[in-house]
Amino acid sequence: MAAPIRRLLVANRGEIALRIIRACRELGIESVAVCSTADVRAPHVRAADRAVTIGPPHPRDSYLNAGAIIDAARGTGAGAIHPGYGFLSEDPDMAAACAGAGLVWVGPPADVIARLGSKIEARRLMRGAGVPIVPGETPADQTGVGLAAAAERVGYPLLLKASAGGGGRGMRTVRAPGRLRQAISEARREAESAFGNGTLYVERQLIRPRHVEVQIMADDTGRVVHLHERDCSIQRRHQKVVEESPAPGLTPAVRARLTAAAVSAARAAGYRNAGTVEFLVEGAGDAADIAFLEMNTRLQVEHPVTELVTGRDLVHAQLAVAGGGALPWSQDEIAVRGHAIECRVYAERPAEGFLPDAGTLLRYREPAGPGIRVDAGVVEGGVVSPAYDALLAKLVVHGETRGRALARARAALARYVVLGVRTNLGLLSRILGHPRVAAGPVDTGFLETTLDDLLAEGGEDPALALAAALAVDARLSPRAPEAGPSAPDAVRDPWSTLGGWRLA
Amino acid sequence: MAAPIRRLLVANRGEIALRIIRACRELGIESVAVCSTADVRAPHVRAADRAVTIGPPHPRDSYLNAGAIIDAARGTGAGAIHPGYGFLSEDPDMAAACAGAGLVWVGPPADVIARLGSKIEARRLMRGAGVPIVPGETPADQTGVGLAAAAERVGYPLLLKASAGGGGRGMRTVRAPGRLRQAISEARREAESAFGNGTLYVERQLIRPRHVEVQIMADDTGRVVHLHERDCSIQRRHQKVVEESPAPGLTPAVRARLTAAAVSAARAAGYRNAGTVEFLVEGAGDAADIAFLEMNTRLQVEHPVTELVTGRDLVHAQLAVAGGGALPWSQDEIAVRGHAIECRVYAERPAEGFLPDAGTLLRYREPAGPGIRVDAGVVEGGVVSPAYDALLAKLVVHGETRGRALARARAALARYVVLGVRTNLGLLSRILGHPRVAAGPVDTGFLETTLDDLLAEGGEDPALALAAALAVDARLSPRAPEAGPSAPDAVRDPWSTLGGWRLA
Amino acid sequence: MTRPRRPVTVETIVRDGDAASGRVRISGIDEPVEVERIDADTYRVSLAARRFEVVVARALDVEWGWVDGRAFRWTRAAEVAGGEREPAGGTSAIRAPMPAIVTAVAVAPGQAVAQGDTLVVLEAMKMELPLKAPRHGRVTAVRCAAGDRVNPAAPLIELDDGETPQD
Amino acid sequence: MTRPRRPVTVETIVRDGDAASGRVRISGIDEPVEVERIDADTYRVSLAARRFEVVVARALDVEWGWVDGRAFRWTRAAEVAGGEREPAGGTSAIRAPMPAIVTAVAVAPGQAVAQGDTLVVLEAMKMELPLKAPRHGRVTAVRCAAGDRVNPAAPLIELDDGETPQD
Repeated sequence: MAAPIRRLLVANRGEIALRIIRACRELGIESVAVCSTADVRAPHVRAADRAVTIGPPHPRDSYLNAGAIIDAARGTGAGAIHPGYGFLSEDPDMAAACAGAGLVWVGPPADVIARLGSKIEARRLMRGAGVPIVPGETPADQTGVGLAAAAERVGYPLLLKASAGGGGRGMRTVRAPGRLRQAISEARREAESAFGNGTLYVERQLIRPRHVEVQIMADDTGRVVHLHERDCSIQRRHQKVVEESPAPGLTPAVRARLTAAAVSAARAAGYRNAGTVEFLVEGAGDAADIAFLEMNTRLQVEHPVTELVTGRDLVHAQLAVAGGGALPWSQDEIAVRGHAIECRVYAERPAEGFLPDAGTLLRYREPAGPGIRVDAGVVEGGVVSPAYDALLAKLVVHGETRGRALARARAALARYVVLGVRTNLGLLSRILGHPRVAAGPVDTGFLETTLDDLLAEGGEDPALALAAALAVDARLSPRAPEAGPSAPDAVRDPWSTLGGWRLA
Repeated sequence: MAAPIRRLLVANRGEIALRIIRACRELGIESVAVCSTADVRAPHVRAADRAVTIGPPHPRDSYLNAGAIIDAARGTGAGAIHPGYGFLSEDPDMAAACAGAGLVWVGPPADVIARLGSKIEARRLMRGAGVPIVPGETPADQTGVGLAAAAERVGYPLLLKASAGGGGRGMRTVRAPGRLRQAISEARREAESAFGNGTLYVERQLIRPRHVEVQIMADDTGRVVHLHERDCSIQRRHQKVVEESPAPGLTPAVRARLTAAAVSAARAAGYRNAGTVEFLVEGAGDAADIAFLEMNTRLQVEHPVTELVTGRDLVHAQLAVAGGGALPWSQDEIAVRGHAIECRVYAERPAEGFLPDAGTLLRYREPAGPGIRVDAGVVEGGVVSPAYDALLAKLVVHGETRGRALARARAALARYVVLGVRTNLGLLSRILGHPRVAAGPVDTGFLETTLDDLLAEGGEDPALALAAALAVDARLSPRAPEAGPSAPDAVRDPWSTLGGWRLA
Repeated sequence: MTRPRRPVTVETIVRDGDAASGRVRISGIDEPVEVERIDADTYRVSLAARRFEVVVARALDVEWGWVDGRAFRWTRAAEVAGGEREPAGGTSAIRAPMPAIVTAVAVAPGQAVAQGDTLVVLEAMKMELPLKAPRHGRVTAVRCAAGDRVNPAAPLIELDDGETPQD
Repeated sequence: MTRPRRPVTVETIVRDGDAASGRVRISGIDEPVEVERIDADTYRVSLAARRFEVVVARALDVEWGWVDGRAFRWTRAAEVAGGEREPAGGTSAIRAPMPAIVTAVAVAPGQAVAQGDTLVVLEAMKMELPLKAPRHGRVTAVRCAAGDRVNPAAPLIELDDGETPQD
């Protein structure tokens, strides 16, 4: 039986490491940070009770170096490891190595991670548990006739996929029966050449689906509760940008089906600790279809929106459960109140293909006040390294209604000062101000299809750029009029004074 | 009938002005700040859409200058005035002047402010409404015999008070019947000399009472809801220092009596907008006595703890109701979840009799993260003026339980960096760490009686002072060893290096 | 409040120490501009009826200005200034400082220009941006036309060196 | 982690640029000290097995150090340094730098002392604080005794000027 955690090693960096370290401080648990040589002065290292440098900057040599991390835990007497998200958090070998070293892993057991990490295994498991999955089949009859019959059963539009592989190779979208034959021959050829196996799988393509996920939490006795859903449909290339809870526009019946399916999924998987069951939702009203997508066997980046609407602390609960404790809440103690929205603040250049940006944070000032929470991994004066994820912070707001939360988030974004690296703060504000977002649910294609408009909107108010130029110009100029003979009464304009400088 | 507010003048400064201005931004209401000449670059002025300088630094010439404020509202086309707390917020003449100028006053009508502002009127009103008040009477028979009979009815210990006056003159505490006679003659002599009237009033002295108050909200139709209670027993000379909600250790029956009494009080007063009914609570269990103390006819400093546990935004609601809107919630939509604690961060010197401190905020960094809200009126680099209230900010935390909230508040206080003015941050942390506070409810005498111990505790960990001295010493010292011939291998100690400096 | 959506032209700015004032043409209307330093890295800019708080920061080769949740960034771009760093006696190119649309070309090849003469007017970020002659000289080539979409650093006008005798 | 509650005596500190290292005596045990600059106003101080982050700030006459939610403040106090600013040739008082208890008096009236000699040992904030002679000289008066509670700036020892011949 696990014992309460007394000293915890946090095998991560950035905002999530800080968030976990602060939870430790609140719970009276000693914290041990690990860091690469690039991070010896990083905020998470400064916040922890102790810190161990585990390797060079490249993640494979440090934050992905399971051996070094386990050695650090042993060397500091830590009895448990919290992996955060990313890095080794979904690596079953890491979880197994921890168990082997007698360390508590704050997450599900290695075999559960492995089972849910395999999409085929996970699908099989969910089907067995009666959880709806995206309709599809691998027909025994792989002739054109057999595949056409399967296609009729699955329905159009559909995806033809190589059964043996992934990564988009051997995959074709088929919108209507007339296109099937051609697609079969192309997909089979690609599948054979890529995987040496031409077997094809027929899967329905969902129409403008929404990404809705359910937070679950389970303890060692197998008790499972859900903490309601999050809508994460505002994505760019499968990277979530804005998340919210509750999901707008879901009917109570659909919400009930989602949460029940998530709890069934967790039970079927023998799940422990915090996890997220991701679904696609297609259609509207009570008739909306839900389909299992995958299960994430760790804390999610977007867990704060769930914390704000439920009033529950997921990291506190993770540490309690990992230490052998019972779930701190029964299902009927977990209610949603108001609305929460998270904006991921990235160091990136949205107008230049979202290239990550790096540099020193010359100015960094977070908004604060009613209904505003900022989980940050950076401080003013700190360096944003190109070696790691470009997530600087998460701005999370709570409001009595979705409309109030949107307005609060936009007001907070407008007060968020970041200079020294380029960010997506302006884009986030424009996303939240988009009429379709204001109106309610959007599908996972929303951001890709509106991105050009949103980026073009960036220059809508020239007074902003002009005001900035005037201030920068004032600073670049001599501080006293007598410093330059032509300064008073000179005809100047900020653009020509900034002539040696280029807005970029 | 009032119309929705479109442009609001905020007749205040500091954190509450900022909090109201931000609410305006969220609600699409234009904001107008007013300021004294000392505040032209203050954060509230910088945050508002527009600002009007209304007079010299002394409050009586600016923030208490009703005429200048009403002129500013007219001059900027503001249709409403929010007074915040303090300054003119409980001045019935100001509320009446607003109404006379056709401006909406975000608060109750002038006659309600006036009625509740008079303690005698308020007592009479509450007695009529069946709200318990502190037992007491002014016997018609003012002889020793008559007063003794009244004393028996009221109960010991009691206070003899001059009926005609206040301010402690003509007041005597009487612990037992044997002391009454002497006290009567002393009190009567003082009352006659101070007020020309020797009539005495007999009031029961509560034993170690707690200060518990109930937040209420009423709309123009006379609907009244309560938002549960706050415990504000941690006070120093009647100034609240730490507040929390819910009040620890109250039984459901006592809580129900408090909230019912508060709603009755508001109804009896014909109350409108946000208000607070303050009570003293004496004794424990269901038998605890509650007694009306006073009603505050404005937003309270400590309103955020109510917002955190109820998930409701009181300023949003104030503006809606003042604009003629209905209460945004029904009583059964207002529930308490978790526990919230507010710490008032003052620029003051606790060890020197709580002298207010002033100066430039050389460093000012707020804690942030899960469950932490900071409502501040200052920014790094700003000046804390001796002309105004020494409240810098309010640190408000939410936790799933009271214990978690206490731990979270202490962890946040330990990350709160303020340099340039002295503050009570260390004292706040020691208050929250006191075993009696951790154990549950304390009475209003707690802080006064433990203050010496709490202040002495300040030096308990000499390593902190030593660490600070070593760092300051490192900065004072030449930056390179070659700068001074004797630097390497010199025998030094930080106290002697700081010999020209004095820890103070 | 006016929310200008049409080109802005800056007219005159008079600087007085840390403060500055002047006029700006917004939507065809002259409006006053005032710039006031609030603290080490903050300025208040009053522009027409609007007030902005601008936070500035400086790195080696970059100037930053933040306003209302939007960050703007200027990089040192020697070539933009009109070839001041190119060898004297040659020709130098006046280049586009940012992606922009050419709204007007004010000069023709062979034309003599004085320092400060407007050569080309660009529109970028919905603001009008006149590119001026960095020195006296003669236009040797015009490499753009009204309506062109131009990229940063694209040469727009070539100017011979002002020191060369105009033979 | 050791949480020392008994007097602390600083022993040696060797400075190397922005960093420093040395030893400190806590509860009778020598412990290493390291001071490392993290950024413009932040230092990491390692003291025995504990690590502290200290934020420093400076005003005209005040040095501030913040650690773990606690702010410490040092003011320039000419009189504390032993009268360095008093006219040469007179006597100067060694004063208490803070409210403290005198734990030992190491000198007697008439005694000659060398610069750096400990004159009085104070205990304040549970730390031991030796007051040392700012220069050579002779003790002209002892104005305190072990066990005394003294207030800031209280004169403890008077010292004649080191320049005066010791006749």
